[in-house]
Amino acid sequence: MNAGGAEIWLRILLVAFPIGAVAALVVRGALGRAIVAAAAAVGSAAGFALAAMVLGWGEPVRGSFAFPLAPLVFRLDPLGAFFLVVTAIVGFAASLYSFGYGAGSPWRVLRTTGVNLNLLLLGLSLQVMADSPLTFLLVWELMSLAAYFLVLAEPDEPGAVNAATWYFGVTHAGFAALFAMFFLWSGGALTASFVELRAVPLDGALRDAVFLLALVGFGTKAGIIPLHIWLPRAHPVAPSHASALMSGVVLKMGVYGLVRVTFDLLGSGPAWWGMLVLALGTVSALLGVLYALMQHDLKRLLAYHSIENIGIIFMGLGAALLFRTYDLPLLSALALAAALYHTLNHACFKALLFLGAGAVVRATHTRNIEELGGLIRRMPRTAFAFLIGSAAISTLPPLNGFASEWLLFQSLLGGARIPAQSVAVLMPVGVGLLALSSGLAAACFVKAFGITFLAIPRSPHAEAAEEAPRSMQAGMFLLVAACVGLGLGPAFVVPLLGRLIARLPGLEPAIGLHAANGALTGLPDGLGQMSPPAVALGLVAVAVVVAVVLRALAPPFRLRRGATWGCGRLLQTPRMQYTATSFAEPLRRVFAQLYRPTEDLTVEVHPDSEYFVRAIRYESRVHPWVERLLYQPLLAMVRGAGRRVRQMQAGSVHLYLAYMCAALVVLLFVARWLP
Amino acid sequence: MTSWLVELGQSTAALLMAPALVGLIRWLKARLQNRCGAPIWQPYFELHKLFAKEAVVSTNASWLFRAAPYVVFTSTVAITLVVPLMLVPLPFDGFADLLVVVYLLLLGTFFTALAGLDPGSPFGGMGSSRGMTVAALAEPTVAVAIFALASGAGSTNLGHIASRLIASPMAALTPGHLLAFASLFIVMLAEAGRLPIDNPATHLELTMIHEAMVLEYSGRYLALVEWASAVKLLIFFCLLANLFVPWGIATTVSAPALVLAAAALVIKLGMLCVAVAVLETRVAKLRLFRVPELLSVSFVLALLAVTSSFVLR
Amino acid sequence: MMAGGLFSQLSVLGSSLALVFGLFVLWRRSLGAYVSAFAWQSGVVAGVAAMVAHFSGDHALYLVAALVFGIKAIAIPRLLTVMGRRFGGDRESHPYVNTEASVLSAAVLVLVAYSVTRPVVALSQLPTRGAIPLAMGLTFVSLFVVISRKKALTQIIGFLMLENSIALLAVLCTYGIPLIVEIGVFLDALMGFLVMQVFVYRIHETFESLDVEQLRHLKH
Amino acid sequence: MPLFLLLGAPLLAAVIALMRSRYARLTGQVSVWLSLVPIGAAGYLWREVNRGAPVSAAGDLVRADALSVVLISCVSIVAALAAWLGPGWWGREDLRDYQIRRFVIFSNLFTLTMLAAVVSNNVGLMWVAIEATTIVSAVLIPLRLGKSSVEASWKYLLIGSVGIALAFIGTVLAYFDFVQRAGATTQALNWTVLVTAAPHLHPDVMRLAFVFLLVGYGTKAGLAPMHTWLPDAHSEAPAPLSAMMSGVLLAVALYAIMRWKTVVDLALGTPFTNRLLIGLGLFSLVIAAFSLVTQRNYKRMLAYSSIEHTGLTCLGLAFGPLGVFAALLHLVNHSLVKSTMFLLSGRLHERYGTTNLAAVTGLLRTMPWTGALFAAGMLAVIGLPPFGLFISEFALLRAGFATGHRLLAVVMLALLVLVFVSLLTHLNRMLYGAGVEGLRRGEDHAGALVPLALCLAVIVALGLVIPAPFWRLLTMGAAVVTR
Repeated sequence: MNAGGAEIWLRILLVAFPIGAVAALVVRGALGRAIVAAAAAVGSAAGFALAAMVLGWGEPVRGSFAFPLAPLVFRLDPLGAFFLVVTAIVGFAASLYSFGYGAGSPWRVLRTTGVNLNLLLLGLSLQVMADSPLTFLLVWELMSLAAYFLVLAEPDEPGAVNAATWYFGVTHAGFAALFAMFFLWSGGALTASFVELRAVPLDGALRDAVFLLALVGFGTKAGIIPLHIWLPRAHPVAPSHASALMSGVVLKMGVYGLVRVTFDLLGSGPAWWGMLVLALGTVSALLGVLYALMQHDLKRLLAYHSIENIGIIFMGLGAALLFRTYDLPLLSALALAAALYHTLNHACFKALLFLGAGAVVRATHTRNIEELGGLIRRMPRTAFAFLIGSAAISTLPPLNGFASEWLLFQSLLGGARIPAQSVAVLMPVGVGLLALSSGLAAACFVKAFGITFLAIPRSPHAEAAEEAPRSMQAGMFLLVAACVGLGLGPAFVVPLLGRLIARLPGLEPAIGLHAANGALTGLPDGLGQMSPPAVALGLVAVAVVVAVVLRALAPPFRLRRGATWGCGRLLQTPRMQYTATSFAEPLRRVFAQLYRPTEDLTVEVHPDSEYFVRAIRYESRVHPWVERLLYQPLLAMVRGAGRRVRQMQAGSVHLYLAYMCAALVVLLFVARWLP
Repeated sequence: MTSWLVELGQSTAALLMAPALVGLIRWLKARLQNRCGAPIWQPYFELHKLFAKEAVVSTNASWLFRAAPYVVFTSTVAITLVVPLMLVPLPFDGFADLLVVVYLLLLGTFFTALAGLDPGSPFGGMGSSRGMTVAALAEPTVAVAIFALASGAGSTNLGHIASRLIASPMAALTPGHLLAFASLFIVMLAEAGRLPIDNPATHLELTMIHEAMVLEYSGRYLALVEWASAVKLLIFFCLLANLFVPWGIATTVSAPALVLAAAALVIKLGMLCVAVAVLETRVAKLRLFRVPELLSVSFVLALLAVTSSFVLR
Repeated sequence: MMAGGLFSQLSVLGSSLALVFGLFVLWRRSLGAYVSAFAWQSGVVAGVAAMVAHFSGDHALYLVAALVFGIKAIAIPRLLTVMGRRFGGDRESHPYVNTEASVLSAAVLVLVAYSVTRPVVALSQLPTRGAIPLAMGLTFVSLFVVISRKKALTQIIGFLMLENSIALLAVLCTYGIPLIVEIGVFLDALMGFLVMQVFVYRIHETFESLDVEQLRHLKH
Repeated sequence: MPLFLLLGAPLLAAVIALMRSRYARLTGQVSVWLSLVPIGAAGYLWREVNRGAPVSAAGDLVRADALSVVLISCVSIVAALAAWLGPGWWGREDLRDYQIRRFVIFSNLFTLTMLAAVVSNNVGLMWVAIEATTIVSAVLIPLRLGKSSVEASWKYLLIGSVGIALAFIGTVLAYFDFVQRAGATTQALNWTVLVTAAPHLHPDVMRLAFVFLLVGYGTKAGLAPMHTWLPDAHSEAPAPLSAMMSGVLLAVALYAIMRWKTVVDLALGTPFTNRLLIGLGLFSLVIAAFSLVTQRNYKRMLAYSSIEHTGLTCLGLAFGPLGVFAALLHLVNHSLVKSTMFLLSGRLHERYGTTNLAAVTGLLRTMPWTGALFAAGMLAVIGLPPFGLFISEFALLRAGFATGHRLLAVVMLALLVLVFVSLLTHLNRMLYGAGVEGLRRGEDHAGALVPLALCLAVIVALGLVIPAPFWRLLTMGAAVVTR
């Protein structure tokens, strides 16, 4: 290890997580939880310090360990450090949260969760440092393994095992794709570091193959549609702080990988690369939020929103690739910065939302929001945190979600500068769909927050709910602070991103991504400017003025509590309230073409006349048709092949001997004209 | 320094002028329907009455229900600080651009919708559901219209857009510009809750959107909400007026220029009021599930606007 | 030279006889016939070995001939007839391939053997080389027997014929492989036969028949 | 001397069991202790060979070079494991004394034959030994007499014997070629002599010979389409025996193929053998992968996975020096893990009384430790880190890419994913769930698990670091094959 200062932090990081893992195995009870949480927190903090040093001082930190086949090589450069920051923030919050969350859950669950939480954090921290294919793939698989066991932490949960299997299967397929990618690239050589890959000359077809394999491999990890199938299954069943990590950080490793490979190592490519990524991103963003709207399972809803936000990030990456192809480095840098910034922001607010959802689930023992309601009075702090998270993910200023999407809008608006008009006209479509998805996200979170926290409890569970313990609140409010801070401070973050992007080949002009006196500028040469702090300040100022004026001029304020009016209804019961389903109904109708819902309506009429209806039963289900069209046929095909192959083993020894002789004769003749 | 004063002055003026706009439209509609109609100042009387009345709040409602009106009012009023009314460029221009304006409006809608859900009345839920649907479906049009404006003017800041147009007035007549105007006009109808999307006058349970969301409000809360929606209408009018036909708007802080600008603004707003009033008397309210069709039309218009601006470049 | 000519003719004659006894199994049905055919075949193989020993002057081969004769022509047929008396009842009534087809395919197999062994014949300078394809043919034919016949005992006989053919091949190609290996091979053959015999009894007591056709419960 | 210890110990154990018709348990324990002797001998040989000199005795009739030592270590360790968990040590209520005795005798003979196969320098005797393995193991399969076990053993015996007979034809042809070149000598079938003469051998005949040898030994190694006996035999045999068969018998057969590959390569260059090996290896991989998709029997599942790994090893042998090294590493890993898995599956069978996958649920509840080890072993089998098989499969595929078999390597990756998914699905179905009604919970004689846990620990260790001497041994072994 070089760079004395950073070395210590790295050592702490490498020691703390394993300690936590071991402690989880041996120490029971509150003490055990405390040690595990503390170890995870310390490790994350160390990670943050390390990343901060590398980001500040730009010099990569190196290290290597002996290993079979080739030494494991680690190297933390600013790009990796940025993702290490993401890991550290969410990891720290999640580990604080885990202390209170674990109280009352059985020892087996605690053990699995504790061990794998620490291992996952370790894996995530090492992933962004891995500097050779072997290292990268090894850590990748270990990380997936830890996440797999986190999904399996409560195997008796319905669907948990199935979800875990899906998760690991798809992830492993992605691993295979990455394996093929790296070794097609290096021609089978165990390259000592990624930098060597950069030097390898690739001809067109092979480069395209490498790019596509990278897209598939990292896409499965990031969960872009249509490779998302595991995500809405796996994330809900994991313990909530684990879901927060998986949704907030693990997905981002896909983003990291894609940035590392396509921007750092592979170099500029044809235009269709960018368009493909942009298209995938757009589709994921839109379908993700549309399916989220249809969910009643709070955590499932959040999982689908992860797909949406990953889609937004991929839109940024795609735009960046396009701009780089058309040699618009500054715009490319802007789009990339937007994507990276959104990565960080999404990590914060999505983790916050998952932690909040976890608090709700822990208090009410149900994930179905149709059974919730009125929690804002019973768990006010959680409600506030969740509200902030919802506002952030709905891209409301002055929170962080808005800041990054603003940058993305700006870069897409810059798409007007693309010389090829046929490509340029795609940009406004992207802009429109991005806006649509953000609007739908707002609608979805009005539903999520409103039905869960507002109005009257819809079930005894919700009535019996209690506020989450302090440690969990601490975890949540840390992230609230992060959301607000990142929302107000893009002027501080963007130049940082500019510096680290400027280190990528061909994007040196990114150093020009500056932010003049607190105002966030789309580009040095115009294209819009805004200042989140100023906006926030303006809002506060106006609020103060309004308050003062009202106090001064308006007549004294009188308030009376009464029953809900509701156009003069007398009695109010929970069943009269709007449900999540009815809330989403208009949008379900509007987008029926996309949902392809399955509907069946049965009307039971009076025997005498069909005008007297006795009962009407209406059932409608929205099943993601991507699965119907893609995965079910695939599975059916494989199963069929399996059955056909098993026919070979028909049981007759004569047949078997016949196989042998056939093989013999065939090989004898093959051997004749084989060189 | 004086420009700062102008800035604050004009937004205060806007704040005070907004109810009159609503009153004017009502009066015009009444005249068009051969009624004598209430005076233009009626909305002020209503606001005064509401401020004086005591507020009744549902026992189910939480702090959010009571905070929402202030949030909505504040965010809406804050917008007036950057909307060009009489003078460009404004000192606040650099702080917020068109996107900020749009998303601040979304912030208002977001909280209104939450407030609609809070008392637990079915009408509130219905209203917020529909309100969010319309708002979400309006977003893409707005964004693409902004794209058209920005790619024309090279910036998303309102001041720049306006001053660019002033620099080359004929650019206001390019097809892209006109198409964008049309699309944004439709969006205005949707966002400000005018016919044919929503009927501000109705309290017929099954047709209302915005009114359903704020059904449970009374007293000062209702006053703030109503006022905020009036200001919202004004903001949209100003955007339509001064981003697309910024003729007559003052570019220098001088008394004659400002007077001229004020006059121009009043004229433009008046024309828009007439347009809205005529429209609202001519068309009937759309069924809720026809609204998306209208909005998709506006989206297509906006896309055409952009593409034409590409083709013509 | 005369002796060489006679030698090669005798070897060809011997191996073709062995092949004929192999084909014999294809069109007879009763176990007894099979056993005698096998016994005769083993006798012929022993004879060929002895002849090669005589002409080549490699006296180790006399021992091999004696072993073949003792074990394969006398001992094993004895045991087989004992079993035959016990299970003689079930004949090879319905083989997978009927007699005509069997004989035809046997002919084809012999042709295949000719084409396969071409390089060997081409390389060899021994007077016995003309017989090598016949031995290989016998190999294929006995494989065919093992594949196409249903009864466990028939399969055993097919397997024993396979070993005969290999012994014949070894003798004809190389005048016998090193003695120690030869002995090991014989031990294996004997043990293998004994174990197979044990299994025949087991099959009979668990399945009440020697029809291997029934042994198809293990699938997939 | 060590070579004689190696062969003597199992022989002695067998003889003792043969002599003492009573006290079967005692003889079992004796054989357990005696099974440690070959391990020691293997260690000694290892040290000798790493010094650089192959050990030979009895007039160069038995000889141990690096390649042999790799196999010797595997065989002796797995044999010891099998003896430890065999019926001799932990008394089984369900086994009669004569059965225990038979097991002790024949399992030791089995070990003996396998060891003999890998130390005999004479390819003829190697053939004899491998043929003998078929016979002795076939006797042992129907230890508990039953329809299916008899059926399995008959198929195994017949197919195995016929196949191995073909291998003998190959041997004869090679010998014939040699004789044509160098005249008849008793040393002719000695591998060392063959190798020195190999470059002058006649290509066409060697092609012919290698095809016979490949089909013959491939039958024993379980290469498709000659694999058909393997799932039956491995699933019907008593657990310790299936452990030995799946763990090392396949490896021994592959060893024979490797030996002959060396000779043939010297005669006519590597491409020929490589193409044949790739063909059979890939076919085995395909068959195994798709057979695993809808498998209903967990012992057959393990058996098919053995076929899969044999196929992988076979492909590795075709991937040049890198590949051969990886193949040897994979061979060792697979021997350890697969024997462990079969021994564990024996415990499952004891408890659940069935080999039906669907009937086994809630394993982690029913037998926590066995379940945990089974899970770990299965994760190792599907090639996850930190287990050794991750490294060896990594090296294998990497060698594939390095030797320019890009498409092939990609196909292999796809098939491995298929195997991964199917095995994971089956494993999860077994591990979790409510468990079977009225089934006793907890472990009986958990001490038996210690060596298995040790075995898995070794595999993990091999996944994290390959000790220098082991590395050296493997490199030398690879050098033997690719000289």
